[in-house]
Amino acid sequence: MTPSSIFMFIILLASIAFIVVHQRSLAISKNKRQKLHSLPRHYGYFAATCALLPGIFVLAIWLVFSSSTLDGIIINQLSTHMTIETDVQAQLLINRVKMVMDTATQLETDPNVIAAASEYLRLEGMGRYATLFFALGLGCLGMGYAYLKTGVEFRARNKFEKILMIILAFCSGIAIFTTLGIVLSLLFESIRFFKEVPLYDFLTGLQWSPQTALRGDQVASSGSFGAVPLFAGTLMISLIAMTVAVPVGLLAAIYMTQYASKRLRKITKPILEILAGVPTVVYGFFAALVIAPAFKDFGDLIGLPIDSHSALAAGFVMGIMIIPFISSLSDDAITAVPQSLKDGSMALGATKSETIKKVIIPAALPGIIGAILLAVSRAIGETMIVVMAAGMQANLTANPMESVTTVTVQIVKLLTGDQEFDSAKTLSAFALGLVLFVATLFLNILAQRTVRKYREAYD
Amino acid sequence: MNALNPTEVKNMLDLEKNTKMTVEGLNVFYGDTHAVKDVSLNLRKDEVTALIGPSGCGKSTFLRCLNRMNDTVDSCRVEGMIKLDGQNIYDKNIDVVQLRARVGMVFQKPNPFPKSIYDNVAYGPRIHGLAETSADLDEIVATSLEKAGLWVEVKDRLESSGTSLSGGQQQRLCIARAIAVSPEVILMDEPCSALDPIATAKVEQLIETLRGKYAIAIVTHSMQQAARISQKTAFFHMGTLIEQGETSAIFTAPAEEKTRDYITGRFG
Amino acid sequence: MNALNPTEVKNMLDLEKNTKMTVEGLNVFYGDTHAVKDVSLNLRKDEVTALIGPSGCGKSTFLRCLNRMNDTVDSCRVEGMIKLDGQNIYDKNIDVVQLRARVGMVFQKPNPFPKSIYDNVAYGPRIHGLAETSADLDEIVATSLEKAGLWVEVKDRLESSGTSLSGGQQQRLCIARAIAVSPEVILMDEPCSALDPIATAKVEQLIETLRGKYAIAIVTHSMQQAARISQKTAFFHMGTLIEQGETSAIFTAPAEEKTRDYITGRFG
Amino acid sequence: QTRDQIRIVGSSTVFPFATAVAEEFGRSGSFKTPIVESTGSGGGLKLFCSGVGLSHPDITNASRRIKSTEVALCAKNGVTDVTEVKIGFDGIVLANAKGAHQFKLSLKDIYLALAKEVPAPGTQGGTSNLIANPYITWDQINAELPNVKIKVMGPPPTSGTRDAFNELAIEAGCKAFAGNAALKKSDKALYKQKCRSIREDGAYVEEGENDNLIVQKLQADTDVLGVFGFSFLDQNSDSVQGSLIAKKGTDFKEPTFENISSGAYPVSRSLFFYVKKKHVGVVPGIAEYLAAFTNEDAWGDEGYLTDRGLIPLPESERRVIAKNTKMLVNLSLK
Amino acid sequence: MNIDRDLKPTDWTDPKIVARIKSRYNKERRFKIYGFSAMAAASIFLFVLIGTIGANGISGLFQTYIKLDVTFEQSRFNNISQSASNEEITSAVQTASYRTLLRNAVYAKFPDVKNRRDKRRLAALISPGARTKLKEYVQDNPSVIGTTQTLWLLASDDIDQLQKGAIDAAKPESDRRVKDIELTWVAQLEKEKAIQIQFHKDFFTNGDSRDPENVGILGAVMGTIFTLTVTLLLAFPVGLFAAIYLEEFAPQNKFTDFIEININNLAAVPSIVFGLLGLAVFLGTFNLPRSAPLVGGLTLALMTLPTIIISSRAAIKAVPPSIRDAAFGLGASRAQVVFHHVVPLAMPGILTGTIIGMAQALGETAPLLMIGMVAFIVDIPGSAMDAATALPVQVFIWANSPERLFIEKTSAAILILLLFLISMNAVAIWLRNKFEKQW
Ligand SMILES: Nc1ncnc2c1ncn2[C@@H]1O[C@H](COP(=O)(O)OP(=O)(O)OP(=O)(O)O)[C@@H](O)[C@H]1O
Ligand SMILES: Nc1ncnc2c1ncn2[C@@H]1O[C@H](COP(=O)(O)OP(=O)(O)OP(=O)(O)O)[C@@H](O)[C@H]1O
Ligand SMILES: [Mg+2]
Ligand SMILES: [Mg+2]
Repeated sequence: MTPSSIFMFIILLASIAFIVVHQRSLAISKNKRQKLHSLPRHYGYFAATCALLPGIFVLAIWLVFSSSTLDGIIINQLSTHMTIETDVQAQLLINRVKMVMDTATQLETDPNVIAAASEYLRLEGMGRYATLFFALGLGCLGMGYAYLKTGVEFRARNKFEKILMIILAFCSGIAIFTTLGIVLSLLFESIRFFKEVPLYDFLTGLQWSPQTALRGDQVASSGSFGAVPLFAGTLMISLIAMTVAVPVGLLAAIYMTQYASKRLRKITKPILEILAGVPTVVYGFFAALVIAPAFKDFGDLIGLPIDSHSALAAGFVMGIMIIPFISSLSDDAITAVPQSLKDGSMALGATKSETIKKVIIPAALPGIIGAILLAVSRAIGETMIVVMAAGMQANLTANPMESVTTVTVQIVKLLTGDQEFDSAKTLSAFALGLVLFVATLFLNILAQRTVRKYREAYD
Repeated sequence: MNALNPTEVKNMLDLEKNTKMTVEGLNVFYGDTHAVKDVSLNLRKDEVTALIGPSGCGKSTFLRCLNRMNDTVDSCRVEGMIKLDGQNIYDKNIDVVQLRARVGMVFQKPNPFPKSIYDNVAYGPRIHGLAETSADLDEIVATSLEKAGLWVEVKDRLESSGTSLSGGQQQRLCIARAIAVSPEVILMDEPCSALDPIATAKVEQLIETLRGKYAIAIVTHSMQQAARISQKTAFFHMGTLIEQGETSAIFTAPAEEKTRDYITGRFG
Repeated sequence: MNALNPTEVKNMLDLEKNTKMTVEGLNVFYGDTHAVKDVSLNLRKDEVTALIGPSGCGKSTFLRCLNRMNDTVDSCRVEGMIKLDGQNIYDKNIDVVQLRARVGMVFQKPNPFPKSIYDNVAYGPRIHGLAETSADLDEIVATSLEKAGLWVEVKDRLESSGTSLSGGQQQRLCIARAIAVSPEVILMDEPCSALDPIATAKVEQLIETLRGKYAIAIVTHSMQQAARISQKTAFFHMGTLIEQGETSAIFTAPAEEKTRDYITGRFG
Repeated sequence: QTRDQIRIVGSSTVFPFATAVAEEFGRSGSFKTPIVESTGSGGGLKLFCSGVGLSHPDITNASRRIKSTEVALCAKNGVTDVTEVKIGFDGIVLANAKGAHQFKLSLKDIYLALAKEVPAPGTQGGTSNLIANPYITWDQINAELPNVKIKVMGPPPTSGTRDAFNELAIEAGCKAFAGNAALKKSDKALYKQKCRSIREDGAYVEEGENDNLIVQKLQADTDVLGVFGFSFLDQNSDSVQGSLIAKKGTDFKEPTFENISSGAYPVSRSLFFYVKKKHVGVVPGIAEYLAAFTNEDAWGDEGYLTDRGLIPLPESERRVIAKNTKMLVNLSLK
Repeated sequence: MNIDRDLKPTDWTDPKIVARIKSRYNKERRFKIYGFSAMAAASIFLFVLIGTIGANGISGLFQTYIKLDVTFEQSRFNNISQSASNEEITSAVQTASYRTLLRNAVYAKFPDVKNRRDKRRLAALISPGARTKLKEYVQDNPSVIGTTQTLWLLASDDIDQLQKGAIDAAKPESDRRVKDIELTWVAQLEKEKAIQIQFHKDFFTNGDSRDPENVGILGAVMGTIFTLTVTLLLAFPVGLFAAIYLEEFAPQNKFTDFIEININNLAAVPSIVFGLLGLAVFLGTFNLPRSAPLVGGLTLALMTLPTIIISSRAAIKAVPPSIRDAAFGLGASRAQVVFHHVVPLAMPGILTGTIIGMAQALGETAPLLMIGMVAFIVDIPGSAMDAATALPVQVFIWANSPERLFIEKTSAAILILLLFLISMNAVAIWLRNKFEKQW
């Protein structure tokens, strides 16, 4: 009796409930020669729901609480045979018990453990039957309720639809939970971080070197958490990316919407879509493998010292990544400009490019600006390209040929190296995440405002 | 062949002199749709010509051929001859930019640019380089707005956006914008259909004052309007020009059955 | 007070008996827009009532109140009393679903579901559980299509999509669909405005045959159409019911200046 | 949850060896292949010592010995029975790109180049004589070295390589000055602090814990020296070269397999891993994994780990350790 | 209305104006060229990207193999006889040292090599992965025990790189990883036609490995499949329901607005922040196992949810109101209108949005790094609870490995990833085109 078979039973009961109540409502409508409020199947649906929901609820409770309860019981029993002092010991014992249960391993020699394993199996089996019993029992009650309710007056469809609606509403509430989860998970850790490193120092410090000593006897760098070099690096790379992406993306969008023939559009649109679909880790690999060395070689050729992990290379590739993003959003903004404005300009004898430059672009400008803002927020949050192609070392510089690091790189670096949940080093990753979240949130809200404005202008 | 008498000749010459645009055997296709079928029609400098007919009969299409606005529709193919002052406008060496400046157009829905009123009117003169100095430009803008009967209403708010005006004002602004490049012909495609009765009346009045200075062609759905403002009327049906003539004649004694049915509301 | 004479009483009772819907002091608001202002009007079982008036005057809004279609518009607020067979349809314990089955509606643009012709017609009976067996359902579909004058044209292709029909056929399909739930009232909002003259004629003919079986209210832009098919006409202007009465009376001797102006094409 | 898969964390230096054994172990069939994460020695020990139980790793690799403080941390969290397995040697090399100048350095040179504070020129160190490191180019330290800016990329403090480097190179160089040596006797804590601190003015660049990246960056910038384990040099011998290092004077030794194994190369260290005894028999396969690691096929003179750059222990030592490992002898720090 | 002023008619033959028109046309042409170049540039980027990766990736699907005579001495298999029981055979096959078998085979091929160091080199010609193959081979054919078989065995990565030309034999010996003596061996093998580049199908069936020649993509593919399945099972129904609710049922109020703002913002929150969320919530609070596709799937589901909701809403919105009116007019309840008409009609759009969201999730790496899906994992995961990596993470891991051959392997993995992506996008485009003009 596995949880999934319990689930199947519950489903079965729900089906039965549907059939029974459906039949009953059919019978009622026949006997009384009176019209039911809802269709027979609505009564069926309602009954099925009444049978299903309590069953699912019981099963969920079992799934959530069973293992801790059973573990406790088994430990209790085992403690009569052996000394179990700590929770940890208990946990390890349970693992041994479960290994015996799952794999019937021959390695286990302790008879107590083997006995406990069979006991565990027995209890678990009992628990599952109890679950099944309660699930089906409550389900039957639900079905009975629905059965009794079935009648001419009862508005089964409305009731059923109401339940449906609650489920739908709950689903849309998940977005809120997610945001809440993000904010809370970032905030808690960040607050702990800011207890050690003052917020002001974090936001204005010019020195970033988070590698603090882990133990007392270790002599390491003193650790400083001034995030300005990270912000500067992030901004520089984003700026380079935008310098590549905005003109190319915008011009491409203009060409696609205003000049390209249908056939050309048919070819190029998928190209841009593929470009948009390429995972960023691939761009990162491409940057590290092709672009960065190429830039460096080019620098050597003309006598410019370009770092092998220059901001330029990372920014350039990020720019490529963002081109389709900008072009598709600008495309939308441009096509949203009503044809009548274009006609108005053309009818005055303006050439196409004059129309585009003087009428279409200004009219689409809010949308385009919104697109650019969204693209910036994307660039700021982009991770893999910079992890693979930008530097690791915080470096406060204005020279794009040097290597700089970004907020996201540092988050990855801090969290994939060491994992401990109390040092300032690890916590600083969450603080950086919070900064990132707030920054992109701000940009998004701004972008949405601008975009909404131009939508209003034409709707 | 009989000899012509002097008055007749004078009339014909007069006609010739006053004819601004001539259309001969015009056929227009959108892909496979034959939207305008073998239409011939003249526009005279001193008259307002109204184009009427049920929806989809090709009025707009016809109108948009006169300044080659149909060039912007990919699938559109135009056959036949359209002459502006005797020159075929579909000639290869005709400059579309110049043509459209000479043949202005006003659309069904007022479509001011989302710029200031001033910039709306100045747009045409600027792109064509019609004003040497900014004083010239001011002058052009003022005159155009005045001609469009909008000057008094907007002279104190030239900087506010064209879209902030009311519908009727917007339509007159569009007319001013067309006038600003000193066109010779003005085409109007249902210029009043999006306006309320009062604004409609103002625009009709404006058309009346413009008559004589520009050759005007106007598409309208309202027979009443056609009767009020036009001197010539052309009735289209399913792409064909069924009948044309003096407005008064068409509305009182149409030659064709279809025309009569239409203007008495039998169909459409 | 004078005593009523028997014929008068009989007439009044007759009137009472034949009145299907009564509207009293109806006011409708969309947010701040007051779209329908204090309108009172009766629909009779044995008549076609035409609602005319210039665009935006509130005809559609009025019509959509009669089967509470306006409930689907969030911003819409309805005040006043609408009774169907003496029962207020805006009453709390009225079931909208049932109401809409009793008061059917046909829209301006034919809107068949993108399903088969059969399913289009069968949809209403299915959701209301009107047919016990599939033979019943077949019967309902066939009868409805026949009543809508479409049976002959589609009986061999009931499985093809409703959208594959011509515009006129689609509109008649929509009427059949409405009939299939055996409504008592049918509301039509410019049912012919998207149709060509021939299709229009067919639909008008159909309305003629339906008259007497259903109370019918029809919104139309064409005065000719109103004159052709309706027995009562109501003229709306800017949300107000200006005038109502026998169609023949309204079109020959309107009591109000506005009505006269409108039907003679002075505005609109 | 139950766990039927060994979880290993720890040093990036030991990572290639641990993964190689893990893969072999998985290949041999009866158990799942262990999951190995590279977290650095310090981070690994911290995770390892954070508790007993299935959410904590079973084994941690370290490129240095566990410290008494770490043992204490372990004990505090109930991780009391730990078995230490020494697996071999690794040399720490200072390397730069092939084709650039090959450095010959004494430990003293390294100390002078990289310590936070160094004795003022002409003095023998001691607290009073220590000044902030003034050297900018190598030839300022030693005229025989090239006139190249001092720039060294090395691992961060979490790495065992860094610990060992501090101890074996910097501290050893530091001790060479009489004043500093005297300090050791008078104030041990201060001595440690002075002799093991690395400069933070940009000459020493911390480069994450992934040694591979350093190798790549050296190729890109030929003026830079990198600090990493011998196995990485061995893997990348076609693109980087190790500097010669002398314990004293000019007795320069190249970092080679033989020199490290024999102890002639001064900056070499032992590699370890640590096993949580309480997990043995709970998580299946730990004992077998240990056996696989301490098998001659793996860590022997001709074992496959030598192909990956591990420098084996002397055979006699191996025999003892293998035996102890089998018996899960408790760690004792002496 | 008074019109006393008149505009002066434009003289279109004025040379100034003629010149101006000419220059305007030139500008027009230039502008068009800019636009075209921008589009061409974007296309060129794509081709360079795919070209570079494709060139490397294709060769990553091939490996060098060496032909050797392997003697399966009975003594190495516990001296079992032909008549041994199945269990005996299995255990003998299980415990035999294939390493020694292989070694002896290579030594036999080059009997002249005596030096210890060279012998080690010799043994290193063959990849350790060959052992697994050999074992499987014996498992499948126990009858070979006691015989000598000629087999093609996987060569090590250095030899492979040499054969593929990535190692330049002309360089001085100290500058290359393959030494002179190995070159002579390879030359001899070549003469005997005993070395060959073959299609390496193990790449599709192996898990990760330390040896680049031996790595396979299956572990990552399975990890991705489990992850995406979890994502899809969660994100699709929840996203669809949320979209339906917001578009069709939600009252217009502050709360709904708040949900909407939330969704729009979530759509643009950097993916790494979702990784932090997963780390803190799923690993930290719910104590779900590290590195598990379940956690990855949950995290990615939260990440793709906004995409799915937004595109589903757009699709639902695009269903013409006339359809809704028709159904309402017949007396359908709101739920009936939605589930009978609106959702089926919007389904192509919803599916398109879902596929695009899933494609996004497929390519996502950063959040997975945060929840420990970056580790050395050899075993092919068998469920969503087993430790696993995913395709893009595997790309990241391999891209950061020093061995040369990993560049090819990374590229090959990327090709597979792109294949998945492009086919998903193609389905989305097809769906969109097929159902675009329905009404
Ligand atoms: N861009 C186009 N592509 C294809 N067909 C078109 C296009 N524009 C118009 N048509 C078709 O050409 C025919 C004539 O259209 P046109 O717009 O000229 O009619 P109209 O008389 O202006 O109608 P209305 O009174 O509705 O404006 C119609 O059948 C229409 O469908
Ligand atoms: N959903 C809505 N929200 C807000 N205002 C509306 C809405 N629907 C209609 N209105 C407004 O209510 C008024 C009456 O509109 P209604 O559609 O009833 O006019 P109508 O007489 O049917 O016009 P037409 O002949 O163009 O169909 C108009 O001013 C219109 O702008
Ligand atoms: Mg038109
Ligand atoms: Mg209406």
